[in-house]
Amino acid sequence: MIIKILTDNWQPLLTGFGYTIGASILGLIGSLVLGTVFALMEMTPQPLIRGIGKALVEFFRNIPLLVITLFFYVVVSHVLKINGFWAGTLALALYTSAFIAECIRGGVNSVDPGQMEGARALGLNYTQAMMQVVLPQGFKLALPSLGNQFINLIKNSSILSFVAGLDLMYQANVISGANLDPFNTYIVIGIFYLLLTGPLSVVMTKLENKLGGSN
Amino acid sequence: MMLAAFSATNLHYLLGGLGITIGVSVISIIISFIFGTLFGVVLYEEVPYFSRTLQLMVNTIRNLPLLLLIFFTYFALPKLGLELNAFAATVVAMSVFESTMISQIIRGGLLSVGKGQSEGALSTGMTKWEALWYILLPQGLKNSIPPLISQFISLVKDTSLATAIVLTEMTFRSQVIYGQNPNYMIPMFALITALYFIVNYSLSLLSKWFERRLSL
Amino acid sequence: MIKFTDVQKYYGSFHALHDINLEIKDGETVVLIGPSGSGKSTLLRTINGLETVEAGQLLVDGQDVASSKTNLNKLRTNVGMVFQHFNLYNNKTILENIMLAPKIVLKRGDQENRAVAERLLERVGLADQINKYPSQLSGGQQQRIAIARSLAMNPLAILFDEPTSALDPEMVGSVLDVMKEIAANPAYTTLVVTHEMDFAKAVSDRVIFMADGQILEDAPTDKFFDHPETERARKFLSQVEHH
Amino acid sequence: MIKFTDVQKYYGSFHALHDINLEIKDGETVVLIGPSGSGKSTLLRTINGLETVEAGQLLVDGQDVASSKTNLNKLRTNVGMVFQHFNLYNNKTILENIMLAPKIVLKRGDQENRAVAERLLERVGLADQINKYPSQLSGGQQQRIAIARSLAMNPLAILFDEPTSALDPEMVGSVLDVMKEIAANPAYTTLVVTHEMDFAKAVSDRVIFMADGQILEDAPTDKFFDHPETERARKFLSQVEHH
Amino acid sequence: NHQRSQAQETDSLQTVKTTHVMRWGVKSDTRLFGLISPKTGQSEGFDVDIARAITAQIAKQTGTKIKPEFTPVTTSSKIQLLKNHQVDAVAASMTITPERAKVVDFSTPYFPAGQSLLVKRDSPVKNIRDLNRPDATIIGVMGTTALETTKQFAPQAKVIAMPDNSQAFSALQSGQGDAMTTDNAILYGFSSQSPNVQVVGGTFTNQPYGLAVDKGQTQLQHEVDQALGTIRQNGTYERLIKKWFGNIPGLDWRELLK
Ligand SMILES: Nc1ncnc2c1ncn2[C@@H]1O[C@H](COP(=O)(O)OP(=O)(O)OP(=O)(O)O)[C@@H](O)[C@H]1O
Ligand SMILES: Nc1ncnc2c1ncn2[C@@H]1O[C@H](COP(=O)(O)OP(=O)(O)OP(=O)(O)O)[C@@H](O)[C@H]1O
Ligand SMILES: [Mg+2]
Ligand SMILES: [Mg+2]
Repeated sequence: MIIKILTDNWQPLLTGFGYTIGASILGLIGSLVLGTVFALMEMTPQPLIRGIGKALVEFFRNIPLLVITLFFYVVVSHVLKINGFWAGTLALALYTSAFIAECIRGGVNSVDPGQMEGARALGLNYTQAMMQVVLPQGFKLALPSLGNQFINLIKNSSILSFVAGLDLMYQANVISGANLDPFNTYIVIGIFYLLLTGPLSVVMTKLENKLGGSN
Repeated sequence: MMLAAFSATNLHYLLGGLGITIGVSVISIIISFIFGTLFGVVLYEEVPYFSRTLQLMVNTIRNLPLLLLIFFTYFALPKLGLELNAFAATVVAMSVFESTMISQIIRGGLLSVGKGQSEGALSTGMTKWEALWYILLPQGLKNSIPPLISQFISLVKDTSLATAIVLTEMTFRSQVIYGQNPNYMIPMFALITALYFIVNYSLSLLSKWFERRLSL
Repeated sequence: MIKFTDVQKYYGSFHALHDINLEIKDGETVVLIGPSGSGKSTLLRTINGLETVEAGQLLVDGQDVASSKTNLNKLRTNVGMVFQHFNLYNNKTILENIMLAPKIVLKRGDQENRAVAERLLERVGLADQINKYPSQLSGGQQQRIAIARSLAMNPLAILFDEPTSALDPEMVGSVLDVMKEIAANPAYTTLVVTHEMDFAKAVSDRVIFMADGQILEDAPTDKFFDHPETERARKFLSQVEHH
Repeated sequence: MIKFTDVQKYYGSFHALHDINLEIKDGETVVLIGPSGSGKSTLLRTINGLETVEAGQLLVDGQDVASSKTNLNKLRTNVGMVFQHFNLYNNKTILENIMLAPKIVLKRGDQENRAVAERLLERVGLADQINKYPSQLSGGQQQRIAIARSLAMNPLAILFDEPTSALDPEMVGSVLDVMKEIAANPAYTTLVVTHEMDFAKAVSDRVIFMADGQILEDAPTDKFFDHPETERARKFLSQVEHH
Repeated sequence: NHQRSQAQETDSLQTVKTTHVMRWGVKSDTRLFGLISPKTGQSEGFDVDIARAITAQIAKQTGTKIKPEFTPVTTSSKIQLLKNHQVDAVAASMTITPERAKVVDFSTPYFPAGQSLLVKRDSPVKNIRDLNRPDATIIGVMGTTALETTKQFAPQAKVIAMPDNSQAFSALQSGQGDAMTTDNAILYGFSSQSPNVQVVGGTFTNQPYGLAVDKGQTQLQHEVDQALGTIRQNGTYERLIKKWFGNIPGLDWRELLK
């Protein structure tokens, strides 16, 4: 049954797999960049920038990804000509960046304050101490939670199916609408998602144990 | 023109959707909290065979998109004789998915209590389960409150995915309303964004309040 | 009371305890010293089954700790343990900390339980702190509560694992005072891992010196400090008494 | 070198330092003792501006630390600090730890920088560890690296905040040896918070005794230990030397 | 509930009679056929009214009390729900096709639909042939037959499928494609609502709608067909056509009765 679904639909499945991977990678890059910017904004001593950073993060964390996606798809697309794939991917990057910002901030906050003091006591200024000593350690501490965000991002890319983003979930609906076998079709699609998220989650667990163990 | 979107009829309809959103959320939160805690304890205690099987199930489910589980529950489970309407299917899918997420949180909370607490209890002659019940669980649950609330916020947001199986919750209803007139789009987006934000931000303030209290 | 015969302990492939042979008699006070990582804590923790042993025989109060038939929970009510970091229950008050195990393990009645707890708190000089939480007390106070918590179970033996090394120097004295009283009491068999050499000299009957998972010396206290037999022990003593 | 005049320090409404008046001359070695929470660390940390002072005047090397015009980063290059928990940069190797501040603050050339670092590592007895990371070293080794890191900036004064109290007892000696050498060197003004009374007696010129945020005694070392003037100091000494 | 699914395995009509409920799948997003009204929260439209009339008629035929009950379905989910017995029958602007006839049983046609094009008023597109070029994008709805037929009539154009009609229409409005294609009646629904779009080129296929029951439910299928015949004769059908299609600019409702 499952084999038949694979052989009958290898083309849409492969397309879907490709679009899901594409959206995930683009989403990851976008959200890492944006998330780091948000995190730095949230940590600056400058109150206005800090306020804006916090507000943006809170905003995107607290509304559903679907709402952001639909907004891009039906409203923003009037202005920028973007199709479902790009609407979904942009929404994904924006939404995820709020979580990434929190991970990075959490990582930096959990660096022993003695590290900052040690550097300041030797005459390094705040920026030097941050860039040379604290931020590199913060990133490392944030790695496990960043990894989890990446897994969430892959799963959340299924949002593209709402806006005809051609991803795996979209193909699942097309295929099961045609073969009337949702049971096996969704299992096949589930396996495809696990192919992406499973290994990553194993790596993340290992990493968490390793970092947790050495501290 | 745009303000016509906020007619009494439309608002009444949309708020009904908010009711469904909250209803699904509350029921799913209760169910998944109970099962998530149970699973979390089993994962933490490393019960032979049982914990490994559970871990495999948990890892499988939490690595799948929730949307897939919703579709599966609504369209595929009837093949196994389990027939659910859109509301029940959403509750079931969310409870299964969130239980696995919460089990990881509870396990983490228990781990964060530290080995010393359970060794203290064991060395006075308490059994493993007595130590768990009297010492570890109270502290572990307390440590889990902030991440649990974040998870509940996710859950509230994720109810919008049930739009896909025509559960007439808030996001779906906003689409019905702006389906009447494209001019209603922006007002509707603004309104549901505000409503989701209010619900979830209240939850996150609650979480921050707990965090502050716990750190004292 | 406690008897090790050819006991071996492994952490994975790491051989943490080598051929341990050791007997501690009822009422004895024994101090265990040695460099960091030498296996002192491990040895102590095997006695109440917090660590399992892989080979050899370990009898405690006549029961074989290594045997799966032994009820460890029961055994532990007879063997108290005091940890470096106190390990008081953070979610319970001082009084609850002391009363919890007697209540659920020994099924001691509420009234008696409370009377015992109060008497013990008196004895460790903290009768006025019963309703506080551990985090509200200093380290020295917490450690004295932890000792009272052990005593509340009426143990035959008490194991101390560096009970003063996490304390501020001024707090050490009050804890050692309580320990001295216990050591002097013939009702308790006392085994102490410590770096406090003055304390060891003052209260112990015997000293066990460990290094690399082995017992290198086992001698009466005076003899050990005056004429350590091994080069390793001499070097260790010179280091810890260096300043 | 360092001069406090009526200095006050508050944490919120808590008055952490009361009316501090104190002068420390070039090359002097001063030990600061007192019970936990008495404000020793706070006093030390005001000297290099890690804590701000709310009132009074604090001159370090002629500059007013309290003034917003003072370039603290510049001042800190002249005042080294060694912490209880070492605070080595975990993300850098030993060599990088030592070379970072001279490179980016003093703009010292690579070759010279490395030569200085190697000479200092030699001096603290750790020349063979340059490419390791801090987590790969023992506490005692880390603390000696931290001292070398301070020395690399060619400071005029070095502040030590309980540099040995986080160490295993066997590690203490090697760190104290390095500190003795620094204390004996008239090029450095040395201020040490410590509970090691033997060390204090051996190396310091003067002892400052603090309690409750105040300086209660300020006396030559011999005089302080032989005839402490206040009851508080006598009690303190009896406690820490109790065992 | 268990009893219910048991019964359905054998005979939907029997279940309908014993439970006194006939469960219809209807659209929630299709103007004129099945569109949720914020006022009532229920779908309203021609399909819904037909389903009511058919249910009432079957009640008469079988001499039992039967109430209609409505579940919203999407174009892609309606067959699933029918096969899963989550509904007894579907009245959801569903085109009769040989493919679908393999898995469900259709009634006789109840609405004469055909595929057409909806474009913005300022669009140069006049008919389907204008779209047969590689840089043209045609918006369809997932699971509809229009996707296939469009590929036949304009093989060079790119066709993208949206999850439902309203999203397809949003896509057209926001310029995701040059034209939206689906059944004429649905497109008239949008054009009656939004003055900036129009239906062009007439119908280029003949694809009438049918009511559907699960494959093998011949008893129920017969009852539905009989009921449909009756309401066509007694004027109910005409009244409903007039009610829903009487005031659509450019459409003569009498055409639909032929
Ligand atoms: N759970 C464990 N898993 C693996 N190795 C362990 C474990 N516990 C202890 N060890 C190792 O066993 C050896 C002995 O440890 P132990 O804690 O008994 O030493 P110790 O003499 O008490 O040292 P210290 O004075 O530092 O407390 C050490 O090398 C330690 O790293
Ligand atoms: N950042 C801070 N905020 C508020 N109170 C503080 C802060 N740092 C120190 N204190 C308080 O100031 C007082 C003096 O603290 P300090 O650390 O200087 O004491 P200390 O003499 O160094 O003690 P110890 O021997 O324990 O290191 C203490 O009561 C402490 O609780
Ligand atoms: Mg130990
Ligand atoms: Mg201090």
